Amino acid sequence: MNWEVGSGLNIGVILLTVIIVAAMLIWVERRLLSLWQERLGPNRVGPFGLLQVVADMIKIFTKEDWVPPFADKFSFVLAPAIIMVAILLSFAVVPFAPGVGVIDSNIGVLFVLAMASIGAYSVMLAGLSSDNKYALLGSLRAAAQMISYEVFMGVSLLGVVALSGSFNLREIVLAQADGWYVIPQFIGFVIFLIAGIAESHRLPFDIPEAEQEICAGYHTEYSGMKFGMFFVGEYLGLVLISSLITVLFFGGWMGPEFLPPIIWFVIKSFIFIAFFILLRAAIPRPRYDQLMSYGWLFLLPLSLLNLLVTGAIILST
Amino acid sequence: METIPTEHGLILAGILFVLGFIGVLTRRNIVFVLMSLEIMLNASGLAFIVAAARWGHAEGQIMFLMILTLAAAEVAVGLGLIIQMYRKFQTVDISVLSEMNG
Amino acid sequence: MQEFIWLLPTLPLLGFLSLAITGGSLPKRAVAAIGAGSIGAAFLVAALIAVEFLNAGEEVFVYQAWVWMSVGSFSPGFTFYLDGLSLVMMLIITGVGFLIHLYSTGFMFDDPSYSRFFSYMNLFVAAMLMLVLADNLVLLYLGWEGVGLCSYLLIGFWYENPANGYAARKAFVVTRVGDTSMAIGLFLLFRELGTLNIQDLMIAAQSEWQIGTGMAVACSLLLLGGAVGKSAQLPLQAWLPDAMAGPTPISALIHAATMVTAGVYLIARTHILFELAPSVQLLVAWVGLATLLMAGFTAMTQHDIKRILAYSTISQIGYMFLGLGVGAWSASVFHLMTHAFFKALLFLAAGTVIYSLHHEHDIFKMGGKRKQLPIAFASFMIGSLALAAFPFTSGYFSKDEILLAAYATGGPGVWLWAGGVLGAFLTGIYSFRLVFVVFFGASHGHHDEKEKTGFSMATPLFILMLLSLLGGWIQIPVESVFNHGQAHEEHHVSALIHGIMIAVPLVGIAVSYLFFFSGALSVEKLMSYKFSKILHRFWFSGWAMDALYKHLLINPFMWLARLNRNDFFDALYNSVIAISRSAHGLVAKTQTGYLGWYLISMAAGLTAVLAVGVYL
Amino acid sequence: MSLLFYLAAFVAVISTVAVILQTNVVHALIYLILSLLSVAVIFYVLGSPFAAVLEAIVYAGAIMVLFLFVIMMLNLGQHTRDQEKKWLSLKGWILPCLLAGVLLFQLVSVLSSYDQNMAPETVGVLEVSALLFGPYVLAVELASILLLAGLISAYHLAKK
Repeated sequence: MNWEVGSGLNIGVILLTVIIVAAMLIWVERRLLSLWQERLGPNRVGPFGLLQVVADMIKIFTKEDWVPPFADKFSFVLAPAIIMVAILLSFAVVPFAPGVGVIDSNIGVLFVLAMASIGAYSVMLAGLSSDNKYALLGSLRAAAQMISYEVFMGVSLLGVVALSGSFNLREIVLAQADGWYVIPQFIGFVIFLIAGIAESHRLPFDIPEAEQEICAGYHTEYSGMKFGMFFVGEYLGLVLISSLITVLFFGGWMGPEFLPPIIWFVIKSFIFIAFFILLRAAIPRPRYDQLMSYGWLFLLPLSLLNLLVTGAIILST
Repeated sequence: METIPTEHGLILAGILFVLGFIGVLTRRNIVFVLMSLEIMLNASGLAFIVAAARWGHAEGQIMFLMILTLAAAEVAVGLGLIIQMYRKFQTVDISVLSEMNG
Repeated sequence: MQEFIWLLPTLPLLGFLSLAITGGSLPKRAVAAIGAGSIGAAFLVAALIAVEFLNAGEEVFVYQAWVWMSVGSFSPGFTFYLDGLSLVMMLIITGVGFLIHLYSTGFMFDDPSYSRFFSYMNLFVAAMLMLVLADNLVLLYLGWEGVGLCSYLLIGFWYENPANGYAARKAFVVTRVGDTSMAIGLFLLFRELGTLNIQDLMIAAQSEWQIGTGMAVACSLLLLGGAVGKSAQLPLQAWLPDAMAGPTPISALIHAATMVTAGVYLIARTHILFELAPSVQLLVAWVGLATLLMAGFTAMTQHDIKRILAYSTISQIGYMFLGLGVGAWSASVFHLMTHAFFKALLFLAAGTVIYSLHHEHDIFKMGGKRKQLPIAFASFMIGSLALAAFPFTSGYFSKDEILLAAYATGGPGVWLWAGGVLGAFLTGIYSFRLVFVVFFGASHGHHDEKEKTGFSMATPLFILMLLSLLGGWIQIPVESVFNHGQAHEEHHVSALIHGIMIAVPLVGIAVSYLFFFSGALSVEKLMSYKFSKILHRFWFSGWAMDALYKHLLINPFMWLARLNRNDFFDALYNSVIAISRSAHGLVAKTQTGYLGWYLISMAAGLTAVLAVGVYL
Repeated sequence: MSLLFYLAAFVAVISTVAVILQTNVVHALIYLILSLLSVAVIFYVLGSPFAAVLEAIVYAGAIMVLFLFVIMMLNLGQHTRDQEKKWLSLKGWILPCLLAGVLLFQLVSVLSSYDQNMAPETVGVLEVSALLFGPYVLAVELASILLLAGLISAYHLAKK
């Protein structure tokens, strides 16, 4: 329990920044997609269409907050809150730069995993409370997908933990002073990347909300601000995964001296965000069963093997 | 940092245990019964953690891990049984399972 | 070579084990090779041992394989004792046994349970060898029971037929009566004399007991009970005729080489004990006489070829007992040997007849077969001559010796002699009745196949024919066992007695000739008298022994069993059951099947236990 | 810190009570998750961060998800809620509450005689793991066998 980094200012600034960045990502994604798809994208509101996000926000905030009469109101309202809370809490342990971060926790990695598993309830409750078959199907898919990929995610991280000897994310970053873990833990990195996409059900693993099959999946019945929370939550997840990859595999804030550490962190994270958006533009969606068998039959053995080899090497040296 | 009396932790565990106990006894829905069982198991785990905190040892946490494992296995089997029961009787009422009387 | 004596029981036992373990998966040739080969090898070993034994001047040889068990002073071993008597016995068992095995390889070839048959046969021979080679009575008893078990297995060999199973059970149960008596005798001997080693026992008995003491009488009576059971003497003879249910080679084995001779062997082996109890010895003689006459009369009336032979066996064993009873030990053993030869020959020949005639047993449905079955005819001719003690055949010498010994004892011996001579007359009648009816007279013609005898079946017959004719000239080396240094006494009797003994069987044969060959005398005419009819029925049923047993033993037992069905003790136990049932019913009422009820009960119990733990 | 403890304890008790009083299975489950998470907080306060995180990951995050899964498959509609209301009659509560009261009284009377404070130091992952894979490695093996057995039997039971 180390409170020296955390202060009221830190907490507030980080919370706000993260949310704003996530919101801005909506614009970034649309612009980048249109760039790769050779079209224009939103460019009417404000310079380069930057104010499009503001316009969307105004629209979402002012829409009617409607709960379908057949829905289970308690869980229906709770569901979007859970994902926001879980992901925002995850950011608490992320060390953005020296002195920038909420908690310097000894169990940072585990905390992130715990929050990820709590996040699964969001989609499940959303689908269950909507009392809609598409929503139920979507939430079943989402739950299975998220629980499964949590496993590989956790196992793939253990290689990094074993190398650095700590669950503390800050210490993991410091341990990479001699070299990024992406090199010794490349397999772990790849698995974490894939599992991260699946965990935040981004494209191409957006099977729980596959429009062509099951409408919008678990948030079919949602509208207004509650839908906005799911929507922003997805981008929050994107940011979280990118920053975690940066922290765990790419040396976090560390970089040459000519730029401040926080900038290095932002640059590295943004590269991965862009990569995820590129994935959305480039790769088609797999089938649900393909996704599951790919995870259990390929990723799990691979990640276990990775952990085994890593452990053997650490013990032998 | 102020400390917490051990008995408070243990009494909390006791209260949770008794609450789970009441749940097991009163509910007729088998899902609730299973959930109450989980509460009781968790309460016993809490007692172990309290003991671990009292002595500052790791053994209590290890025992909690064992309870966790047990709970996971128990829930897997129990839920499988619930599904079977639902398939067979189309209800979750435990009192339909009264065929094994002497 | 003598130290290889342990091979004798081991070789057949190995044959049995290998056949039993492979369980019929071997090809028939291999089964035959193992089954007959193991006995053949044992015979070879026995012959080599015999040569050495005789060359060494008939010295007793003892070989201890290992100590079986050791309880206090009681430590019977797997110890083999070789003297003249056991030598003769083991040669008979392995020699005749081998010939029967050889015969069986051909005779049983079409049987689906070929391997099982030979495994039983090998075990039989192994047990019998164990019996005769044993140096203590415990090991002897092991072989004794092994023989009983094998007889059960072999008599019930075709177990699909319930009648065979019945015959097997009957043989087992009846001999069990004798075995029990013998076991009690063993206990008594051990208690009185403290050892069961046969030689020590004999010496101890001689030194401790006066002639005619009660204990000697009791022990020898109990042993006699065992011998009577195994050797099918009165009153335990009932099982042997029924034992014909098994395949014919088994009958040959049981009658000639093993099993029934065990009783004779036992008495001969423990003859000192019997000499200490002259009254029992005399009883042995009278039992033998009664049996031989009973069996002789019965044999005259039977139709079944194998039953005739079975009764003739009983009758001949009766002669042996007669010999034993009058103290002609060596003569009895001699008769045992010659009987083994000709009875094996007769049974094997009967097997050939039956085999050729599609399992026809009734002699009156045969007739005129001497052309068709020449080997069987020759065998029967020679075998019956020996059986009827035709001069200078093997049976003549042995039977002559027994009767002379009986005559020489004086007193009741004359009566014994007279009865024996009457038995010889009967033997002549029934043995040649068989020959005349089966091989002469009108052919009934519906069995006209050729004789089915291959090499394996014909060879034993020829060898046994030779032995039956010339076996009387063999000198058996048993004098040293029985005479204890006394010179062999020659029986000097008048020429008249000799003449009678030679003439009587011939008269019997002649009577048989008149009745069944020339037709000068007619059976039908004889049967027209009411008295002879009744007599015939009586004799045919084996002197009504089975009915006697039924009324004397089985019915009272059944009555007692019925009486016991609802007795006081059952009521006691039933009440215990009833009480526990009702208690169970009470407890079962608490089992409603409702989970909630169980949970509440559990919780209440838990709380109560905790309360006890907390406040007490 | 002790304030956090009592707060979490309060939440845990209230939400557990809510679990056993609820008629809607899903709501009960949410309360149960809340209860478990507050227990996790208590673990953290009591210096067992590893147990706390595992409570959140395994108990709240995996086991309860299984429950939710099964509830989804059972398809319990409005009529089950009405049925629950009917089942939860006052009469059914008297005996269990009486028993539970006795039990609680016993527990409290035993436990309150024990007055010692808990040690404030934290026992971290490293210490637990070193002990777990040292002297308690057999327990790990047993646990894995237990899980395997659970896996197989669950697979067998849930098969059609």
